Amino acid sequence: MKKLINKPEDFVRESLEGMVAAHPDLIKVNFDPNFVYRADAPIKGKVAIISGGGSGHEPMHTGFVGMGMLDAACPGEVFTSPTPDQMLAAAKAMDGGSGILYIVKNYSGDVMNFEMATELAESEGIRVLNILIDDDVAVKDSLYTQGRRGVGTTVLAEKICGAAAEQGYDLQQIANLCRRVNLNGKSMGVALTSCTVPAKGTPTFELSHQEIEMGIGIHGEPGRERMSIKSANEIAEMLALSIIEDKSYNRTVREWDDNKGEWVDVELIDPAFAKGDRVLAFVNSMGGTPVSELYIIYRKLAEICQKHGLQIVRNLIGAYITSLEMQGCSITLLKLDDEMIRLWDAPVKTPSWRWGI
Amino acid sequence: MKKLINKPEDFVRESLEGMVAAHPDLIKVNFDPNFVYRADAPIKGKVAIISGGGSGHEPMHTGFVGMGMLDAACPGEVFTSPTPDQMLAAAKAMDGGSGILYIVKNYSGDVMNFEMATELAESEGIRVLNILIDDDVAVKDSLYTQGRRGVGTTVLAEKICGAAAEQGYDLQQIANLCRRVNLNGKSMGVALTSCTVPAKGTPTFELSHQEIEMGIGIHGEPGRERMSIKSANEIAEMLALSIIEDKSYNRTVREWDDNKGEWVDVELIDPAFAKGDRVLAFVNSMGGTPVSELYIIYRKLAEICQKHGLQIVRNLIGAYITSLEMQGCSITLLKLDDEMIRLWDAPVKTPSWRWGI
Amino acid sequence: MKWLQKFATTLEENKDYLTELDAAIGDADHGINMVRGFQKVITQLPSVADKDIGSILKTVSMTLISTVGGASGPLYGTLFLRASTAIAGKQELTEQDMLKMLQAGLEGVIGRGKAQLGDKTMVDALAPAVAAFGQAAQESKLMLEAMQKAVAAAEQGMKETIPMQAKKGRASYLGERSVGHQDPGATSSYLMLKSLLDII
Amino acid sequence: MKWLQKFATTLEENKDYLTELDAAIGDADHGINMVRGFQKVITQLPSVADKDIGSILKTVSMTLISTVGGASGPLYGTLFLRASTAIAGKQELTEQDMLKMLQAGLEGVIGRGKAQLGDKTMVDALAPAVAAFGQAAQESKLMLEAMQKAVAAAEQGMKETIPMQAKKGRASYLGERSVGHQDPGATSSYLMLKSLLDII
Ligand SMILES: Nc1ncnc2c1ncn2[C@@H]1O[C@H](COP(=O)(O)OP(=O)(O)O)[C@@H](O)[C@H]1O
Ligand SMILES: Nc1ncnc2c1ncn2[C@@H]1O[C@H](COP(=O)(O)OP(=O)(O)O)[C@@H](O)[C@H]1O
Ligand SMILES: [Mg+2]
Ligand SMILES: [Mg+2]
Ligand SMILES: [Mg+2]
Ligand SMILES: [Mg+2]
Repeated sequence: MKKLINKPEDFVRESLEGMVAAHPDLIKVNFDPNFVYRADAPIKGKVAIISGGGSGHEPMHTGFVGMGMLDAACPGEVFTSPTPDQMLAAAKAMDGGSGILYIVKNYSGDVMNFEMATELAESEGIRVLNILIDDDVAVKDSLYTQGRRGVGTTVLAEKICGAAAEQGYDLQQIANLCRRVNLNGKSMGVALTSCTVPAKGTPTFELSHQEIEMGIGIHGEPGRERMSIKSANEIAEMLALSIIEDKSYNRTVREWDDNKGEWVDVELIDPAFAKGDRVLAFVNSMGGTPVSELYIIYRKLAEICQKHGLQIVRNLIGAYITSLEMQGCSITLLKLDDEMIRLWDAPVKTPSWRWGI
Repeated sequence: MKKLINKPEDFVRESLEGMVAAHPDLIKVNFDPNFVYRADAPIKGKVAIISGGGSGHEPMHTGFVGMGMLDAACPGEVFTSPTPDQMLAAAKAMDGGSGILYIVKNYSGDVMNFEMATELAESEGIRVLNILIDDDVAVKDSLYTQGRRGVGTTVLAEKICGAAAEQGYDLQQIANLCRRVNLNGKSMGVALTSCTVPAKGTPTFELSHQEIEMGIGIHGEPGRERMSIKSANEIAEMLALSIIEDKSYNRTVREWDDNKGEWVDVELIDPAFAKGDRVLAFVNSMGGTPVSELYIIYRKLAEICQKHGLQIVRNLIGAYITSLEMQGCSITLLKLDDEMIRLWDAPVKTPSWRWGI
Repeated sequence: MKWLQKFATTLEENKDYLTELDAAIGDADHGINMVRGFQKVITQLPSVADKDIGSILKTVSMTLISTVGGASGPLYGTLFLRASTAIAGKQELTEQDMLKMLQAGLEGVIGRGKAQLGDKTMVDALAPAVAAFGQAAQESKLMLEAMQKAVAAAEQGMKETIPMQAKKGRASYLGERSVGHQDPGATSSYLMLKSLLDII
Repeated sequence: MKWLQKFATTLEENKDYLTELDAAIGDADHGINMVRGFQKVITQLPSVADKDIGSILKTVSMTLISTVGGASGPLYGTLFLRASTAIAGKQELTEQDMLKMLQAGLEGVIGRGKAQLGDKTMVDALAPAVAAFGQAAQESKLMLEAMQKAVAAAEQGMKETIPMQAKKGRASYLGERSVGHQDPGATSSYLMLKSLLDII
């Protein structure tokens, strides 16, 4: 294993220390339990957006803490969900009296830990809603399983909901918006190489020089299918078509009902993409792929979208949700409406994402 | 070789096509000869800043074309200097009547090609100055050799000079500023892995799992020394101390004298860093290293700077000047003055760098 | 409690094994997660050494919840939480206490994780073990023998996860590709019960 | 001109070899650069086939300057530019013409690149070759023999770059680590002269 680290067990803490040393104007860090939060929080009257998950996906989530995006992020160990005490402590520290939205990626660990945190927060009198992101079309047969994973759409939801919170939306409005972003966003990714978890020290999976792993998640977990290496155009096409041709998707998720004070099952349906849709096209590096290659993917993606009558009105290209140093990319398409576009364009100022200010 | 590309010979062109498809509001591309330029150029009365070099260092330079930074960038083949016809065509297209500054990294190829372009531009009545960037302290014994390479300081010079041009500085002022930035900036880099040039298809050098290459440039060329793997703290220390303890550096460079209309030899001296200096600390990914690791390097760098009495007043952390997918990082320290700080903070809006607008 | 000490050691010994199992169908951290949690547990034990079993298990639960993370953190955390409530105040456990404790723990895992038998999770090791222990207890078997049956059932259940297709947890994303691999969580659950047997 | 055709083929055959030489002390593109340039040259040749040698070399020069890039682009470009001027208008070359042409080309390379003998560059192959040709021409040797001497001197000069420490070009950044490797530019220069000899 060759990485710019000291001891594997210090990876998360030292990375956070470096981060706060670099951006003291934007963020602060609390250790034990770990969470990164806006330097100017809590903000009275503003809904706080909190996310979190395993580390190793940087800049998501810690790099997105700041004005116009997240109020706090709870980093777990590498690829391991953070714990309820982190989420609870962050909620307490960020609460400006208007409640908390937890944005949760759909992994059993994240879901269960955020559920426990939600129950704990509610019992302490903090109003919390939580919305699951489950946008990975590589996962099939969800009816009796864990359902789809949360991947690229998470980044877009955090940007859009963060802007909404900044503009004074209330908790229920933001939760509804977040759910809408999730339902309209779909993603899929491919790995050219594995990544190496620092504590493990060896690659999570082995790929030969001729193989790629199609339909991977963001934790180095194996994908849907291993196949021989393909050209960028073929890869872009496989990813894009899996997304565009994905049928509308039904599943039942648990959401906290803060009127009833209990978990309720909610049935949700993703619409399929249709001709004429305006979309945001997001080409994401898995960490080790340079932007020059992402543009080659984007080139083909733009062509495919046009052929399918999807109008790309916004795009995002870069390393936003990664698997350590893995080579590969993911594509996310999000169907936009006017409100989402307005919120997308709103200013943001975080360690890893800044515009308009 | 596993990359998100189609044919190696189409790498540069397709990447440019994707880039302009993604950012039509910011940039345009001219093919044959290739150059990327600001969508709103030429701007009457504004000095145009043009840079260029081999491809494979993205986002530098093409990703830095736009408001507040470069007017045009000339991309060569991967790791191969662009040609004079590209530079000349870009100069002609960008000339707003106030002249052109070529920012040139000190590699024999870049230098010779930009020299030819300068001569050609002058013969066509365009006023051109050119400033060399030679900031890599890994290169020793420069007196009778090519001198130091141009690396990280290039990025900082492009940002600062771009802001100056935007604010109406004249050509001679900007050239002086660019020279000052170069004299005050020093860099050094390390590779954990090699990169693979698409047209070659195999890694440029072989490093075992236990080895790193210290003092590398940005073209996958071998470095100053191969050594066994080190911790992030040790690496940060080797890089930072090489920079901080570097003595003042003398060399003679050729600059174009546009009064005399000929090349003149100019003697330049880098000052060494001194206690009390205000610096910009730049931790750069070579392409394949994720930002989480860069923060671990930054953490140690901040500690070292403090110990040496250097006050970090600005920083930049991310992948800005890369060697394709190489893992590793470089550190650049730039001694700042008030004018540089003001220009650094000025708004910028390019495909890969945006703030303040 | 010697059991926790023993389990912590066993986890340490099986850290790479559990992680390798997780690498095949998950994200290669199960061994790392469990060891991190139980190392912390070990450091906390002295401060509760004189407490009743329920209190000790409550401390274990809280420690696991706040240090393990991932899926196994809340699951094992809930398991120990419910177990602690089931035997609150006890200083020693009869066979019936043990059964109540195991049942409560299992219910906690199912309540939190919503997994059913056959979903290829730790439930596939835990549920048969609890059933076997219950059966033995009903037949008035003594602790040692009942626990032997439970561990045998857990081992059997753990092995039966190999041909299963995962329906819960990270392995479920693999669909059919999860078939042919033993579930890491079922394995750590088996090791937990085995450690308990070893110190009886 | 058959020479250019021959050289283009030779470069094609030695593309990987030149690139490997450049990988050792440079950036692994010299073969790729040269082949890119001379392939373009080949496609341009038909359009100037009926022109004098000077015009043809001028076209070669312009093509190299705008397609090779790197260090070798301006250097070979300048070499052919100066060579073309030296023999402007000629349809055939005497030994003296050839000498003038080679001398002019060499001067161009030195003027552009500022390299001296011993700096481990193409100059180390070109300069001895031009000198040997000049010597032979002075002794009234015929073209074939003079060129044989030149190529032998180029080969010798090329080999002598191996123990040198680079002072110019990318290899100079390596300092002492550049010792022990043959210079790629000197190698392509030798191949260029060798191709010329082969078609005489
Ligand atoms: N919903 C669930 N119910 C029961 N057990 C589960 C569930 N989800 C996951 N598990 C168990 O957790 C184990 C994985 O734990 P671990 O690797 O520590 O967490 P993660 O999957 O978050 O990385 C699986 O092998 C499985 O036995
Ligand atoms: N200043 C110089 N003068 C003469 N030859 C040079 C000079 N700089 C480089 N060269 C030659 O150019 C060769 C490298 O060419 P090439 O690899 O195509 O360009 P680059 O170094 O830009 O990648 C070297 O082997 C050397 O012979
Ligand atoms: Mg995990
Ligand atoms: Mg080159
Ligand atoms: Mg796991
Ligand atoms: Mg080269």
